[in-house]
Amino acid sequence: MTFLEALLQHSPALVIATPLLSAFLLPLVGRINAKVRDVFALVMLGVTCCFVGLLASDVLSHGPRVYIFGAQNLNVPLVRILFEVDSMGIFMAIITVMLAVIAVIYSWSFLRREDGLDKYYTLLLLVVTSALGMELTGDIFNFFVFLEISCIASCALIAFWVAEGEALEAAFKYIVISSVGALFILFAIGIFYAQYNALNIATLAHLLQFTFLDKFALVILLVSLGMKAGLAPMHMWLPDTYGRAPPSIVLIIMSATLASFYGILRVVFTFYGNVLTTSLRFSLPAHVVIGWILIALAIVSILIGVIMALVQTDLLRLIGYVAVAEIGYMFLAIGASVASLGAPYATVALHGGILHIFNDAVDIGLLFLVAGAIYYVTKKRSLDDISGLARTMKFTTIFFMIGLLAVAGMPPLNGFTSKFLIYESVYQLNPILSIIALLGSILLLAIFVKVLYAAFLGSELPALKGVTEAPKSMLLAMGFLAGFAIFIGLFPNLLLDTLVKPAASALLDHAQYISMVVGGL
Amino acid sequence: MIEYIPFIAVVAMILIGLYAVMFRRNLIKIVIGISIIESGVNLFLIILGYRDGGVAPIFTSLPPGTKYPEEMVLPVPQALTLTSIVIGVAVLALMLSLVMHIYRKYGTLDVQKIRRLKE
Amino acid sequence: MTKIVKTTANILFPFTMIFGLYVIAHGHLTPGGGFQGGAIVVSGCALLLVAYGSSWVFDRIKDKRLAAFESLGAIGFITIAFLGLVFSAVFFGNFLAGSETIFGTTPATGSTLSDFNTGGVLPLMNFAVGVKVIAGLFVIVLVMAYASSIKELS
Amino acid sequence: MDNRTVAGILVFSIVAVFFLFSVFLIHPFGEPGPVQMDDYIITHTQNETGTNNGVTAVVFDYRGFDTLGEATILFSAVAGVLLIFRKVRH
Repeated sequence: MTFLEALLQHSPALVIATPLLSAFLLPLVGRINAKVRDVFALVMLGVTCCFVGLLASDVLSHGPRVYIFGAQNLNVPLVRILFEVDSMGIFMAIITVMLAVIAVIYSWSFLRREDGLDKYYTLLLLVVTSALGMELTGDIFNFFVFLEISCIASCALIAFWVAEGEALEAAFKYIVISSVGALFILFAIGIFYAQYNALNIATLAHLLQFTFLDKFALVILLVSLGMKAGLAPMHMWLPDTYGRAPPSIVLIIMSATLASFYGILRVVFTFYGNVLTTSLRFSLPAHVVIGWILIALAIVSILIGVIMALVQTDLLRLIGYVAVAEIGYMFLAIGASVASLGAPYATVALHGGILHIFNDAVDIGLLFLVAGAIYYVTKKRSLDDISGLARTMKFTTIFFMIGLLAVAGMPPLNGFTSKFLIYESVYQLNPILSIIALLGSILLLAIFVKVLYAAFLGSELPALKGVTEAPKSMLLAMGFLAGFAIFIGLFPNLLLDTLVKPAASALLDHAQYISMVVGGL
Repeated sequence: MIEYIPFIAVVAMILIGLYAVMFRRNLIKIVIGISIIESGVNLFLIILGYRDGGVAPIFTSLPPGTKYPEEMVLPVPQALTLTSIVIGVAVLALMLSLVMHIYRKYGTLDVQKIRRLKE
Repeated sequence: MTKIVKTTANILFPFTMIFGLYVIAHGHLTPGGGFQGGAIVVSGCALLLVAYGSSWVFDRIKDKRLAAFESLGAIGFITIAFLGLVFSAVFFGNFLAGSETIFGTTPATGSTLSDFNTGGVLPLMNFAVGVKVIAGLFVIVLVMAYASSIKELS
Repeated sequence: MDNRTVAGILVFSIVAVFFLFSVFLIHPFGEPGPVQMDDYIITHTQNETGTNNGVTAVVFDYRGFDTLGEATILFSAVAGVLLIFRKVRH
C-alpha cells in the first residue's frame, strides 16, 4: 500500500479534514505574522485542491465511492456516517475549491489595511470546509450540520465591516432566514427518522414510499434549500448580502449558495428518484408538478433579477440582482429537465444547467471582483460618483468587458455555451420559456453596457484624481477568472465531456447511487 | 388523542416562534422567536425517540431485569438534539452580538425605524 | 456587586467547577460528556462574571489566551480523529477500544458498574471537547458582557 | 393592514395547516415505528465502542463526524463573535 494509494483511499476524509485542521491551526499560525498566515491559508487550500483533484480522477474513472467514518465495512442496519462521492459531488467540489483559492489570492491585497484578518481567514476556511462537506456527504443530518456551519460562518463574514450599519443589518437578515430554513430542514429530517429510522440518503431513498409526510418533507426541503440558493420569492437576502459584504467574501458565499443548489439537485434527483414517476392527483406524475413549479419560480427570479438590476445605482447590489437572475437560469434548466424526465432534451437541459453552475460561478465572481477593485480604488459604491475609470484602470476595464459579455451569453465566452444548451432544450419543452430567457439575457447585456458607460467610459471626475490601477494580486485573481471564461468559451467540449456529462449521468442514475450503499449490505 | 399531545406542543411552539419571526418588529423578539422554534424542533426530535416505560440507554447500574433493547429509549435522537442545541447556542450568540451592534449604531431596535434611518 | 453576592459566588464557584469537570470526565459512563460538562463549568465562570463585573474578569483573563485554548481543544479533537486514521486505518476509528492500553478494557455486556478505564477514544474526545467548550463559551460570554458594559463600540 | 402583513398571514396559515395535518400522521408518542438502527446501537455499544453510555457512543463513535461538525460550529461562532467585537479593546 504505497503512500499515494493510502492517500487515494482516504481522500474523501482528507478533503474535509485538511481545510478544517488548517482553520483550527490558523489562529495560532496568525500569531507569528500576517505574511505567514496568508501563505499558510493558500498552501492549505492548495493541498485541499490536490486531494480534490486526486478524488476527482479516481471518481471519474472508477465511478462513485463510499467512505465510512469509523469502520471498514458497512454493517447491516447502517449506523455510521458515510461519504458518498459521485461525479456530481466532485464537480461541485472543484468549483468550490477554485473559488476559494481565487478569493484568498484576491483578499491578500483587498483587505491589506483591515484588522481582524486572523478570524477572517479562519471563517473563510470554515465556509469552504462546510461547502465541501455539503457536496460530498451521504448523510442528511451531516448535510444539515455542514449547512449550519456555512450559515454561521458566512453570516459573521458578511458583518466584516462592522462600522457600516447596512452590513450588520444584511448579516442579521441572512442569519435569521438561514437559521429558520435550517430548523425546518431539521424538522424534515425528524420526519424521515420517525418513518424509516435511518439517516443515510441512499438507505432513505431506497425505503421511501412517498406518503403524505414524505411529500410534506419534500416541500420543506425544496423551500428551505431554495431559500438558501436564492430562488425567487425568498431571494430578498441575496442582493443585500452580496451588496454589503466585502467582495472577496462574495465568492465564498456564492460557493455556499451553489452547495445549497447542489442540495436541491441531490434531493430531487437521488432522494426522490424512485418515486418521481408516481402519479399525484388527476394522473399528473410527480416529476411534472415539481418541474413546473421550479420553472415558474425560475422565470419569476429571472424577471425580478433583471428588472431590479435595471434600476439599481449601487454597483455591488446591481450585480447581486444579476446573480439572482443567473440562479433563475440554473433553476430553469433543472426544472425543465425534471419536468420532462424521460425525454432526450431533458439530459441536454441537465447538461446546460450543470455547466451553467460553473459558468455562473466564474462570470458573477469576475464581476464582483471587478466591482470590488473599483470600490477598493475609489471607495465609492454608487454609479453616479464614479466615471471615466477606463483611463487609469486599463486591465480592470478589460476584465469587466469579458465578464459582461460572458454573463450576457455572448458567443466567444463561456456564458454562451451553457445558455445556448438551456435555450435549445427549454425551447423543445415550451417555446415561450426560452423566449423569456433569451429576453432576460438581452436585458442583462443592456444593463451592463449602461454600467460600462457610466463607470468606465464617461468623463474624468475631479473627485477621482488619485485613481490608480488595482493592486497586483487582485489583477491576478481577476485574470484567473477571465482566463477560465475565455478558455471554457473556446473549448466547451473539454469541460462538457470530462466533467459535466458524467455529473449529469450520475444524477440521473440514482439506482447506482443507492446500490452503492444498500446493494452492498 | 392523549398520545399526540406532545406533537401538538411541538407544532404550537414552532408556530408561535414563526409568528414572532414574521410579524414582530423588535429585533430581540425575532431572536426570541427563533430560539422558540429551535426548542420546538428539539422537542420534536426527542419525542420521536421515546419508548413507553423506556430507561435511559446507559448500562452503568442499570435496574436489574430490564430487557435492554426493548425497554431502552432510542439514543440517536438524543445525539441529534445535542447537536441542535449547540447550533442554537451558536446562532443565538451571533444574532445577539449583531443586535448589540445594530442598537449601538441606530439607537433603536425597531426594524421599520432602522429601514427609515438607513435612507 | 455587593459583598454578599461576591462571597456566595466565591463559595459556589469551586463546587460548580468540580461538578462540571466530573460530568466531563465521566461522559462515557454516566449521562454527560464534553458539551454538557463544559456548559456547567461556564455557568460557574458566568457566576463570577456577574459577581465581580466583566472588567475585573477581563483584567485577569485575556481573551487572546482563551481563544488559544479553544484552538488547542479543537486541534486535540481533530488529531484524535487523525490518530484513528493512522492506527485503525479509517478516519475517526476507535483505535483504543479493546486494546490493552489506556481506556482500553471493554466492559461486560448488560448492567455493569462504572469502570473508568473503558471507552477507548471517547474519554479523550470528551476532554478535548470539554476544554474547547469551556474556553469557547467563556470567551463569548466575557466579550459580550464587556462590550455591553463600555460606552461606545467602534 | 398593508399587503405585506396580509401575505404574511396567508403564508403563516398555510404553514400552520400543513404542520397540524402532518403531525397526526407520525407514529404516536411512545410507540416508535421501525427501530432497527437504535436496537443495533444499544446491543453493540459495549463491545464495539467500550462505553456504558449509549448516547455518548452515538455522539463520539457511531456519529462522531457530526460532533466534529458541531465542534466546528462552536468554533465558528466564537470566531464570528470575536470578529464582530474586534474593535472592543481593553
